[in-house]
Amino acid sequence: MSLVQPEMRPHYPDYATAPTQHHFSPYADNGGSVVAIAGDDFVVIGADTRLSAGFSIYTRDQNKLFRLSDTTVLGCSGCWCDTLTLTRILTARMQMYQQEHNKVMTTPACAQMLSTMLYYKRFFPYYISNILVGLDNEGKGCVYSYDPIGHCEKATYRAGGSAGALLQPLLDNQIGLKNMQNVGDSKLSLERALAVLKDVFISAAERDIFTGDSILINVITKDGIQDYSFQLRKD
Amino acid sequence: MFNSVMNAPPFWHNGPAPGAFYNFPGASTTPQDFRQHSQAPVTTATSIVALQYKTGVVIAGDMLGSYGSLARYRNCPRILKVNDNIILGAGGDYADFQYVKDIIEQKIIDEDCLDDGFKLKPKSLYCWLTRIMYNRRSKFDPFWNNFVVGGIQDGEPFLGTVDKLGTAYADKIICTGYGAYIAVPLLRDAVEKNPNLTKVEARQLVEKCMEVLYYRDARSFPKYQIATIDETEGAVVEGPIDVNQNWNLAHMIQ
Amino acid sequence: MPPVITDLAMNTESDWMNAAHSTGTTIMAAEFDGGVIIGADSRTTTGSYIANRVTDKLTKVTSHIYCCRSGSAADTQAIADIVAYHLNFHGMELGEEPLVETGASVFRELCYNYRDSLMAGILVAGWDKRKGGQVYSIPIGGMCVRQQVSIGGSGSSYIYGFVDANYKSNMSKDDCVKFVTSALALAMSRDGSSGGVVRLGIITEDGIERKVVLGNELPKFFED
Amino acid sequence: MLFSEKTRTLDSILNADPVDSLFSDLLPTANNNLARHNFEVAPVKEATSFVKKWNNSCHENLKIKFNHGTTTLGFIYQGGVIVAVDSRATAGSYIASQTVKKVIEINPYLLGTMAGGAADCSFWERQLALQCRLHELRNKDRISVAAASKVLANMVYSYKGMGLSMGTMLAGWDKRGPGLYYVDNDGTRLKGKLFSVGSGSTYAYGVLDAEYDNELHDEAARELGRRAIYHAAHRDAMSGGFVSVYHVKEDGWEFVSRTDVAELHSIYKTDQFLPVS
Amino acid sequence: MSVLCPETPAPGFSFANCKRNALLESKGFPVPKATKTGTTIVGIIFKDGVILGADTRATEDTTVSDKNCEKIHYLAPNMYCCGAGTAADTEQTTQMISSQLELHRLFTNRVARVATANQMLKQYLFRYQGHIGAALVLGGVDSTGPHLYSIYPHGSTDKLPYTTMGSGSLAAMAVFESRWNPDLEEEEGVKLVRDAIAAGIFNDLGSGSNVDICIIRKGSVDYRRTFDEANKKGVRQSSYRYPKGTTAVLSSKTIDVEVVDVTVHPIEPEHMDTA
Amino acid sequence: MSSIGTGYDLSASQFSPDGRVFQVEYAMKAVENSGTVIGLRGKDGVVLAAEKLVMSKLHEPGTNKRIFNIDKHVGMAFSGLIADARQIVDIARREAANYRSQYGVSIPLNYLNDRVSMYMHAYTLYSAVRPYGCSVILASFEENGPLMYTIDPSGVSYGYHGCAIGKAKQSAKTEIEKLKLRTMTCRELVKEAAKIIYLVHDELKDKNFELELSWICEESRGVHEKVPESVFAEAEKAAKQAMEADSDSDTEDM
Repeated sequence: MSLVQPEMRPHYPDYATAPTQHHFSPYADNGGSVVAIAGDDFVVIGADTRLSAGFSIYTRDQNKLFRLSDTTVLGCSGCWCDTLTLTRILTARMQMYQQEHNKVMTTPACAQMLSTMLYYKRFFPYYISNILVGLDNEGKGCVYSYDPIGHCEKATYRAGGSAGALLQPLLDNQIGLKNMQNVGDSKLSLERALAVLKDVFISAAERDIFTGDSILINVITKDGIQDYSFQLRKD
Repeated sequence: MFNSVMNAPPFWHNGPAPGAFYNFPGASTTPQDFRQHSQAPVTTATSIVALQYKTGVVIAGDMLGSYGSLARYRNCPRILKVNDNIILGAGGDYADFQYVKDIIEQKIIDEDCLDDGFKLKPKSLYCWLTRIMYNRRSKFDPFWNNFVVGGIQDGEPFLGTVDKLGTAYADKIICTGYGAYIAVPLLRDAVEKNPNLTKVEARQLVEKCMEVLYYRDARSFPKYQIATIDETEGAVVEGPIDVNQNWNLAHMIQ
Repeated sequence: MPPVITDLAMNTESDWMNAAHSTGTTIMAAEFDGGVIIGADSRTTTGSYIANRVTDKLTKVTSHIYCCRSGSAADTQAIADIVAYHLNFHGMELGEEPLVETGASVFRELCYNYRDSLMAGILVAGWDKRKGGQVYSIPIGGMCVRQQVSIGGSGSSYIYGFVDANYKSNMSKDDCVKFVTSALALAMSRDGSSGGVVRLGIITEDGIERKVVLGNELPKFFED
Repeated sequence: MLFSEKTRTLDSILNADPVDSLFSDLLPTANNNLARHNFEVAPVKEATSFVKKWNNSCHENLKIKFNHGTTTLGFIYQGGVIVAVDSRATAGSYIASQTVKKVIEINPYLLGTMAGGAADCSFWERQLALQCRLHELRNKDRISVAAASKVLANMVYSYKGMGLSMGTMLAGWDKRGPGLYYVDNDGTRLKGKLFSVGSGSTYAYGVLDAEYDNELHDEAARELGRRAIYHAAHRDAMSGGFVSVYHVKEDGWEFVSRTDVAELHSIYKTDQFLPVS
Repeated sequence: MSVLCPETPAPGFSFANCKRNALLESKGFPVPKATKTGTTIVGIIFKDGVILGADTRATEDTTVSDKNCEKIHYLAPNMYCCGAGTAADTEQTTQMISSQLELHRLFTNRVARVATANQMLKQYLFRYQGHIGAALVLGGVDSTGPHLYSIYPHGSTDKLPYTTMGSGSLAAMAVFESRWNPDLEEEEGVKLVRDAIAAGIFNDLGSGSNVDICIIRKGSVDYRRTFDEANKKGVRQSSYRYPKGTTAVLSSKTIDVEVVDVTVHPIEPEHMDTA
Repeated sequence: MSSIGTGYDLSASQFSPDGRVFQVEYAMKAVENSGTVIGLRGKDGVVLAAEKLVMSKLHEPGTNKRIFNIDKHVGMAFSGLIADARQIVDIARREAANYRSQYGVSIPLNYLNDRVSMYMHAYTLYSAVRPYGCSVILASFEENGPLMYTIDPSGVSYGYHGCAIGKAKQSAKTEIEKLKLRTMTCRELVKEAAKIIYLVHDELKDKNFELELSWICEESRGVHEKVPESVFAEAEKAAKQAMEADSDSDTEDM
């Protein structure tokens, strides 16, 4: 049997007798990671600013945090064309809600709406890993994480996107204080949350090729949302 | 009598015929004719190289329409001046590009007819393009193109791009096709060394990229168009310009 | 039948990552009064990325027999090496220069016996005492036929008309050089997989004279 | 027909206008009796298997992974209905979460459990809660467990074959006393006294069948439910996290306990499987 | 197979599992695919020799496995070879050819020629029809002067004054095409190679970390491992050391050891064998 | 107008005994109530000028334009009911846009003129609808030189070198006939047009008016646009001076 089975033959586009079939895929993975950590009266969310496609970098400073209201921010990563569309519809729905009920949508309400909106695309999903953060009605920090078709889960910290699987265990240990004895349960301070957030992104940039360049951080407290930026390695 | 029995509706009359598509009571869009039309590009144009300099934007693209590997149409302009503050470059399927170009041109005529002093701005065209590309992508009948929109938006240079899925982003350096692999590294290196390039420097950089692309891209052509736009000189599309080539390397092969 | 590629996730540009190293190529050989002219473009591609823009596709087999390679770069390089080895050995056995016809048949032997695992289109050209200048074409599939003028590679389909219209037998050396250069230039401007410079070889009784026509000095034709 | 009219329709076919597709997502669904949803379906020939194709597409990072929940059980006994669940959700081989609430409180007298697609279960059971509330408003009477399970089965049935993944139990108390139904995405609906659903169900059944007795006291019944889920969590990779136990009595359900599997492990390990009762 | 002298496996590739793997694959078991690693490797010829360059990132699909791996392999005192593609293939292939070259040197009593290494590599790769995923940039200086080859997995080779390979090859080639000229001084050449590798590192996701450079002149080699540390790891703000007692002790057992007797014998340090 | 009031003038579908369709005539009457609009077709283009009567000082200047763009190369001026005219403008624009999308070139003016005439004429045949209360002047400048048509409410259209509609159309026509239109350039015609509008404007009845000028000629590169500021000011100044010279000496012939 010749060593080379027919279908293993190397592909010579110029001498291909059969027409090359372009299978159109509606999805693309543009990379990126999001990390969110909530405290009693604050929540921080950070996302890297690298937008990539395959092995090349589209842009090094793309903001992936979408400010839905003064107390709610959504971080998205995955298929960027879906993200643009979903966030556009979300902002429109928030505006309609505000015009209809004359009050800004609260974070929990927004979280539920996002869940149902994602589910309405159950049979043609948005390929996005969403993390929605904000202050709930009592001003406590909250983090909602989603799977692509809208399964929503409330938590105090979450990592999502291409380095999500890399970072979640790290957060479990450092923020969730899992598998550790006598560490006491001191209240998570904003400074600690910011420090951990930056540090985990440094590790992500080391090992995940889709995460790097820089991160944008939004800190949400009752007096509003502050932006911070932090450089990462560029390779 | 006999066939009337036969004509009685079968017990399972509105269920799906074997293999047929089940029409869902809930689904609003029961697609009637979805002929498998996720099309494929036929006559294609290659890279677009675009760069934002201190006061404006420069976009370049060669004049070739490749028919597979055949360099079939060698006078296909694909950079156009949309209006005084927008220039547009496109790569990918040339037929789709022409179709979208006609729609844009009619938009501009409609706008001129209104004559209300409002002119289409780069970001609006960029946003509109993103939406129509995404909509066609969602119907599995995409415009198989990358569009690069350059212009002056409220006095500031703007450069953005949209691909066939509706993935859109804005940046100081945008190249599509092989340009993303070959031109971008050169431009990023140059911009890092000198963040605010003058128009002349930007042009020279883009011309060097077109030369390197001609060396390395098998679907490129040594004649290209270059468009620049800034507040002082407005939108200007020049071309065809010839690539200056250097083949002395051929003598160095023992 | 090469597989139908499905670029499910990768866009068409990154074909250079998985396409094999191929000489897209336009190659040509023509007899003239006194010998043969061989010519080729200088572009090898992986997908539509030009891996080498100044390739030499005119490969020496013996001092008076050369071959023009098209198709898989790996296959044609390997075949040419093997044939060169054989013919040199054979030349020593004979004590004289091997015939062009012999060279062609050794090529055919390889190309035919391994036809289902090779992708090689080769023109063999040279001069020998018995028949003077000769050109043999050995396309994919491994057949062999002698021709006065022969063209090959993906760019050849664009210049059949030009060659049929302009080739005359027993042309002078200079006319034949001009003819081959023009043919190659036309093919290179139409075929995306051919380009770069034109490399020529004029094989006569006194061996080979090599020439290069640079990319920007190629004859110009209607460009619109 | 004027020249312009004819070509006008030609233009509208272009449908390049982005606004209308934007609106189709915007319009909140009209909520009449059977919830009308405008699901957007991929306009391809095999739309039903479209999502499946992307669940296991050959490109690792382009695989669309949904969260799946995994071990739940419910049984009726003299003291009412015990419902016990784990709390792990996995997306492919990655543990997406350990803290999923897999018991959905539909109303004070009705509980639903989640196994299979997390999003599918939570969405449809939220729709069920809405229908149950409408039922109460219309009929001035709480909905029976049988009727609630029928509503859920019908809703899901209209999407049969489109890839929904949902194995759910409805436990509650109505005029007929304690009720327990199993409903899944094929539209199967079974009334029964004892069910376990999810990839860890076999392990749970093992423990349940060994110890179940209609005459168990409350504490023993709760312990049985907890123990069954613990064993499933222990043996099945796709189960774990916390064991939550609910107890439905005549006056509605009561949340019993939520204990970490690791903790249970250290407890059960010491007493070497002493008989429960 | 006797226990005393276990049968030494035949050298080289074993195809024993091919049939079984084909069967498993037909049954739907996912085939463990050899990861396509990214890389940027380059080489140029300059006035008095050859300069090779490589990045130092090894990846498993989209996760970085080695942040500082060596991609410039020693072949012979006058010859080095950069490898891209499947890491195992480049490693083993270059080591095998390096030993063949040594045998060749002993046999012919001459400094090995670069063309020899090229011919050996190309014929070896051609024999395995591209299944050995090694894309190499071979550079060296021999009696006939500096030579630079690029070798593709299927066995084809190019001989050029400058060449690049790997997923970052286009970025690097763009730098070469825009700035290379013949007869570069060593210092300019090194800078050009460094910039080409940097273009790959910063623009191609498959390449990263540092720049390794190897300058081969007639009779001397200058292999500068980590010539330029292009990327440094971020400095973490808080320390992640765990205080004693953090990890739970599930169970503990102590085994006491009785000392039987004590003997001491000194060992002098061996001095280097410089014969 | 002998049969007025005998019931024959109630619907456009009825003829009066002496063979007239009163509704159409009444429509033409309506046209004459609004400001004068003239069109002058010269050697190298067409000039449109409108006397836009300003009903109240409270109006913002520039509202209710009387001259519109139909396409890049076609302009339209009207007199009569503004709302009716806007409907005609929209129809003309759609015709032009459809033509371009179908045939890829700009719509020839005679073709557009026929289409709009047919459209207006359709409204003079049925009792259910009333005729359009406006006359429109269509002007364009193409390869075969300048063209101008006027369409009445009856749907009848004529090609003109010079034409006038509206209030003082008769006196305007006499002025226009004095001009040697075939040899004059647009630059000259703009001044003449302004003069005529100022001349025919009746100071007493309609106190205030705004002059609106547009042209389509070589100088505007075949694009119908408002006359540039400088040219407009120059024309208005010349018109005003002509008025003073006229009122002082009173000797020149009217």
